[in-house]
Amino acid sequence: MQRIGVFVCHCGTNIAATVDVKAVAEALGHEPGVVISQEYQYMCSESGQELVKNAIKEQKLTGVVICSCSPRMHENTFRKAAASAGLNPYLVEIANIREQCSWIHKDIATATEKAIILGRTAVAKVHLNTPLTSMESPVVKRALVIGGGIAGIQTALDIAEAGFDVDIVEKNPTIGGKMAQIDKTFPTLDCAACILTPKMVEASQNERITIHSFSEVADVKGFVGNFTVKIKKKARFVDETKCTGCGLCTEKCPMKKVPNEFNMGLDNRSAIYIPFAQAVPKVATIDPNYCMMMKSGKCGVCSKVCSAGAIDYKQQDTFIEQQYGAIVVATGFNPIKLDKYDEFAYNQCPDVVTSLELERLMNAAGPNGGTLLRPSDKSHPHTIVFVQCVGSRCDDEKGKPYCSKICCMYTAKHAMLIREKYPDTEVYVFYIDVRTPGKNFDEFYRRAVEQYNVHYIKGMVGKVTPKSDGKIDVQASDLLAGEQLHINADMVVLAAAIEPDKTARPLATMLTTQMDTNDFFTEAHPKLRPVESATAGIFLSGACQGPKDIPETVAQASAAAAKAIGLLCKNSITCNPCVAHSDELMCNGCSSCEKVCPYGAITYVDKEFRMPDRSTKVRRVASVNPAVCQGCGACTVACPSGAMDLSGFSNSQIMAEVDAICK
Amino acid sequence: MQKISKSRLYELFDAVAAKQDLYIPTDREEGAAEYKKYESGMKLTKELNTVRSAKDFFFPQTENLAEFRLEGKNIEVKDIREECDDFVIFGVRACDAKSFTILDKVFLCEPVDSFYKNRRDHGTVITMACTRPAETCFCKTFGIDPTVPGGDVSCFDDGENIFFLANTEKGEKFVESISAFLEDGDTDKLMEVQTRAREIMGKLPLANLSTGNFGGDKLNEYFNSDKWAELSEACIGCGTCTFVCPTCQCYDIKDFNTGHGIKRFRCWDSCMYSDFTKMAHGNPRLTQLERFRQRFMHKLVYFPANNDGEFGCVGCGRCLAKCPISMNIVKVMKALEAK
Amino acid sequence: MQVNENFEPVIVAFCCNWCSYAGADLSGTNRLNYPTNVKIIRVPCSCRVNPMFILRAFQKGADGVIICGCHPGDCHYTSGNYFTRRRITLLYSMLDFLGIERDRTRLEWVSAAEGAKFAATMQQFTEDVKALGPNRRLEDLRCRKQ
Amino acid sequence: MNKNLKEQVLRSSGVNVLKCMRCGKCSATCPSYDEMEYHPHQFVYMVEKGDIETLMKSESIYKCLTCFACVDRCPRGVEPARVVEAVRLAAVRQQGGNRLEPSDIPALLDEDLPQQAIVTAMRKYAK
Amino acid sequence: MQEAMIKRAKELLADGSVDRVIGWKRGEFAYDITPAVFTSAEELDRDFVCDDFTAANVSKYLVKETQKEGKVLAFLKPCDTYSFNQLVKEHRIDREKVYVIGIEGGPKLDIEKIRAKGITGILGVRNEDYTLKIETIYGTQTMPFYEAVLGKCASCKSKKHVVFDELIGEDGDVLDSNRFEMVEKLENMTAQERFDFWRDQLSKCIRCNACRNVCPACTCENCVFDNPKSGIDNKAPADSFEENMFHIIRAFHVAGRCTDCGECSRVCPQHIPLHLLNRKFIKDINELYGEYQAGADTTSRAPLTDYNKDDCEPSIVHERGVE
Repeated sequence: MQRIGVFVCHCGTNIAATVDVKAVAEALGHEPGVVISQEYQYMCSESGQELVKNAIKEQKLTGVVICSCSPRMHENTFRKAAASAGLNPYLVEIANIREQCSWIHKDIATATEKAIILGRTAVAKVHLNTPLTSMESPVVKRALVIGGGIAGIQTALDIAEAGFDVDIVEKNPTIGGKMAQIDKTFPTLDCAACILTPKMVEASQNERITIHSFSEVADVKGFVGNFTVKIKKKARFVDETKCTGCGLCTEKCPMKKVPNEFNMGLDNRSAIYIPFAQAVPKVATIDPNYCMMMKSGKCGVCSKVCSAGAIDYKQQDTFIEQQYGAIVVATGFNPIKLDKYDEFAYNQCPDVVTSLELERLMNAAGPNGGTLLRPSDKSHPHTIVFVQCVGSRCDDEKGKPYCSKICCMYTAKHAMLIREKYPDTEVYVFYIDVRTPGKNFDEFYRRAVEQYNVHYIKGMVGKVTPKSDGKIDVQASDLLAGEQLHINADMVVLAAAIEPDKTARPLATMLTTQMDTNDFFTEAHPKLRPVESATAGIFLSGACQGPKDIPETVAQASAAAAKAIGLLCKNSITCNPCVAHSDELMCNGCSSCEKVCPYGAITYVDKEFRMPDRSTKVRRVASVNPAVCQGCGACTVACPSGAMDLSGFSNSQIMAEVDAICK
Repeated sequence: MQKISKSRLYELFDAVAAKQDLYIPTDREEGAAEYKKYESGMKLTKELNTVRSAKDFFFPQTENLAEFRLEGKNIEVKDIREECDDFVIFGVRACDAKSFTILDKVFLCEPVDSFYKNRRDHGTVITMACTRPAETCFCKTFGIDPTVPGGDVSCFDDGENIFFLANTEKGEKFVESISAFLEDGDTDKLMEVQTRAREIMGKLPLANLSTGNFGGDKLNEYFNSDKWAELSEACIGCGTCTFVCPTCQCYDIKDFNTGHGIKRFRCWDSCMYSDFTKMAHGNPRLTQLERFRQRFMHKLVYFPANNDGEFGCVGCGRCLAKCPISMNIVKVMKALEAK
Repeated sequence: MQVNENFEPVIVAFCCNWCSYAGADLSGTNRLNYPTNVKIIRVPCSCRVNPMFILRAFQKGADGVIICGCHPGDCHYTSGNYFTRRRITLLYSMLDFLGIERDRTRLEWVSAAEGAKFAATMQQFTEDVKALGPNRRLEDLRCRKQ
Repeated sequence: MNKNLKEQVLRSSGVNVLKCMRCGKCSATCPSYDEMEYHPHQFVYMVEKGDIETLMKSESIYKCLTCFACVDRCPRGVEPARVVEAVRLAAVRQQGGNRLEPSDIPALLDEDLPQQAIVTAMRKYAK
Repeated sequence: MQEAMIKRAKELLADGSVDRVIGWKRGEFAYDITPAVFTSAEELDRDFVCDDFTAANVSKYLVKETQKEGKVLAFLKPCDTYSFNQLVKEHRIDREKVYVIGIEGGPKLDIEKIRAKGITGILGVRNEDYTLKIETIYGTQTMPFYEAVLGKCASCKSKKHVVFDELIGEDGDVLDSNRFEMVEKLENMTAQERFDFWRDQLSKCIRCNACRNVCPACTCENCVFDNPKSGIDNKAPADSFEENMFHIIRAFHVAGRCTDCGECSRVCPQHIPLHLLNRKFIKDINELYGEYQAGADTTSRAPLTDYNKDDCEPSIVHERGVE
């Protein structure tokens, strides 16, 4: 006979204000099998947990139902409490009477009635709960960092520092990411390359770090502590181990009309190229779309000039497979395409640029060697208009609904740098809001206004019109003056919204992690677990989780590293015992379940059975590897005979819940 | 004998149905007849017999026995038995009529099955003599004369009239109640029809099938016969034969949780099913061979052993027509007899 | 058809643990009201929902059944909701084939961030079921509340 | 935009209008708000833009009581009242005449007039 | 053909290629034919039959037969080969233990359709140039052959043998069948009409399980409806709900696996058109996820254990057909 204890939480007034908790406890006390039913102010508090523990011991409870907040919140708390009182933790069920009852309903009578039904449902389920024991699964002491920007580099360095091997997979020929393209950093205005490149070198020299540049993640299998990742090393047609990075090939390459992606296409590079001087690894890469040798078989200059003999036109994509205990995602961001914003004339006028393009225009390694010149006629611009929130905070399909967070600050930086270097330049910044939360950020922005006399105008630019004289008419609104302005500008800089890298979505699918509607990875908890994904063993670093500036990115990168290290430190981890299992006597061996298992957790074995008719028979039956199974339950429905069931969410438990609700 | 012209038959039905529920065999679809509660306009089937037997009237496929109400931790048992209303079944064939006496032996012996008895007490069975038997008929094997059917009232069709003959007190009461419709009739033509029907009976392909080699004393002879393996080989273990059989009377008792209480009901079970008589230790009959043997041994050996030689089959031929793999009692009898 | 104003449908919602259940929690956190008729059963993934459960709910007195899962592509288990989508599409199509009202069943993708969508979906679904009246075509008379 | 005028106003007020962050607290605190065509925050912004003449033509420059509430409460220390004063001064200088003679003042006095207003009036309107 | 089959079976038995033969055995009457296993030439000569009434699909018996020692010869009609293949695919039949001889298919006859014409006392049925001469106790009657053809043969989907070791007679082609006509007709009814249709049909169900037990896709060791642990076991259509439940779940369990062999409807003692439920699933699968024929091969992924990222949403149910 079951002895079930019911504990109803007031959650202060969070529950008690709309649910008559006394009535709930009273009603559930009458349910069959319930031997004790109590209510208390805060069940999750020390004393609340004591109450539960004492009841388990004194009443010799066989099951516990907590009517409280969401199980996503405190299920573990109460499971631990039960375990410490000697009750199997999986004999605890939570009735969610806060998020799914008291918080959404106003009428006390109906909310109480619903709370009783939810409690009754949990009691019905707990009747059928069985004690479950967790399995231990070993942890591979190696981490994978996907993305080699500042986030990935920082995470990898921290993990390596802690003594674990870590691999970086970077899709570009070099690590460095967006930060390598940035000229100066706010709010200190130190040069990005000066602080980034030492880190890149450090990463390349750290013997615990392996950098797979020009590589992509092709497949991910496994689970926390034991991922198997297939990495595709894209053919760069240059033998990485032989190339010395001397750069002779790039000089001699006759094909020099390739848009240089590192400089945002503002100048050209050769078909064989090293993205930038401080690239890591400093290895050339052949762009097969432009290489004349690869396209027509006529050239081969690079091969001739390479004394190391590193050129290999026949190189193929290769795949490597590696086990990892933890994976950190650091796939970063990109500015959005502005094709849809006709009003800003981005596609019509070369002097309308994005902020990232401006970074390159101002950078010493950029197309103009650090002198700010108009892309169109290489003249010095005298009036520059910055437009904020281009595509950010846009509720339509052209833009992004969120604030891109970094634009206010980099625009202040750009305006300030321009005013400092070229005091004869008038700089206008059109803004909706200026958002500067961050240490020394607002002071930075005020300096731009007060010290550098940047004209900040509240209001948006409505229309940008290139004129025949090479000038640009910027039509904007000045909301404070209540007037429409026309500025005769030489350049317009658009603070384009940023979006997650396009590779993130397929990666999320492979990793079985969640994304929000904007393709940012979703963290396990927005406040309490900001650097973990909901999938165990997958951590989030940098802008792939949401817009971030460099200091924040680095902070999160280290936090993600710390979480990964915490996992890698363990020799084994406890597996979720809520996994599928097959009743071998009923299994037909038809393989339906195997086909729907995303983890390959099901295999088939030929086993000898004593049949109900007392004969012995060798039959093919399904067998679930509980360490690999993640407990989704797809197999349970694919199985026609009902042999496959899921612990913790068994057919009978769910049907008991259905019955209790419909009663 | 008293008769009614066939042209006035439905008038009679209307009158009977006005006082109590009347069931007649009617066409559900082409070639498939079933008993239905009579309503004006309904026509009698031309089929020889219904797909399902008439046993449903007294022993329905499912029947509630008791109810338990759950209130918190308390259980209240409710007796749901109540007297049923009087009803009349018209058009029962001799074989089905005989099946009632077989079912009576099971349900009306001590302890009496009150549910069955209740229905039996309130039901009046009006039979109809056969004139056009089918090739699957072998009621004669079990001593049934289909031209003189039993029941409370026997009816005979001479082509133009239906004659009524009361066999029991209940039957007399019924005939009395419809006397306004009846008139005395000449039975010459009826005798002719009867003679012709008997002649056909003699010519049926199964006319010579006999129970001579079967009976209560044949247990040892047949139980271990090596014929069972071959006979049962093709059996798919469905319950068609049992469910269309007028004499199969096995049932299971189950509880159903309605959410606000428990309904305890009984429903037909089939000895052909793998979970029939399943007990804590498992099923006593482990293979389909044993289950198959059980059904036929019961009809041909065990039942007569316990019921003064009465066989558990009436030769209606339904299983011959309906078995998905065409295995049936006739084939079994012939195979067992063959030395 | 006569609409019973006082009819309060019983609605069973199967929510996957990772997205929709969290979405339901979020609508609670944001205090977004939806009818009390909706009672949620937590399942690890929408692919755990066996057609048996849906029929069982209707048998035992539910007037509407809704399944909520992660958006396609967002499944915590990679592919669970893709299987759900096929299974449930076919099942719903079969129920429709049997003449069961289409609006009694629904499948909706609700992410952990879509608290508002969850509440709005439940509101709408409850209204749709209410408009249909009590489940009569797929009910078990024995379970009908007296 | 008149650059000389703007410089004159900035110099005579001693105010750095760039410090303004457009919060509007000055106007929110101003007792003469309803009387003014241009409000204190607009003075600051228009001066920053060099739109001084518009302000000079406005009655608003005479409606400021110089109570200094805006100066006291500005979170950035912008001192809008000084800007208003500077614009008024610019206007006075351009006009070259007084708006009021000191002898006119007694007739305008009433019971409710605060002492401070009388003193500032003396300062503002007399030569 | 029967002679050729017996001859070949005897040869294969004689040379030890096979140990048993599965086929059909004649009965008491012209039509009551029973699937049977033959082990000797004498048995074959005496009882083996293959005629207009040998409609039963013997492939399911091979589940049991291949668990025994030795090899079995199976005569499979085109439709039976699909069931056979599907069972091989699901590892229910050991292909190595079966020697498959493909034989010509139907159309086979339905004795119930002859009876439905009011013909009774049937002693013999002869097909004379597609007119049936039916000998009865009450004299000889005639009816057109095609009016007595089994439902499953009237909407035959394929004359092609998808698997065989040898053929007796010619192999045919996949046919352009009209098998979805009735499903379409129902789809175009109103929901109320569909409900009424199915209520009328399914209320006839006596839960004899003939449909399930004959079905080659229903080879579960223990059916959920027989297993008290499943929580949905039941033995009788105690309520109209149970009738719906049984047939919906059964159709769902065989969805994507049902080869449309038509045995369910053939054996139903109550003439419930159960194949329509299966065909509805087949039609939906074909329309929504691409043409799929269960049993056509042994390697393809079944539609319900497969998916496409751009599969339609269940709301498609609202967009199609009639409400």
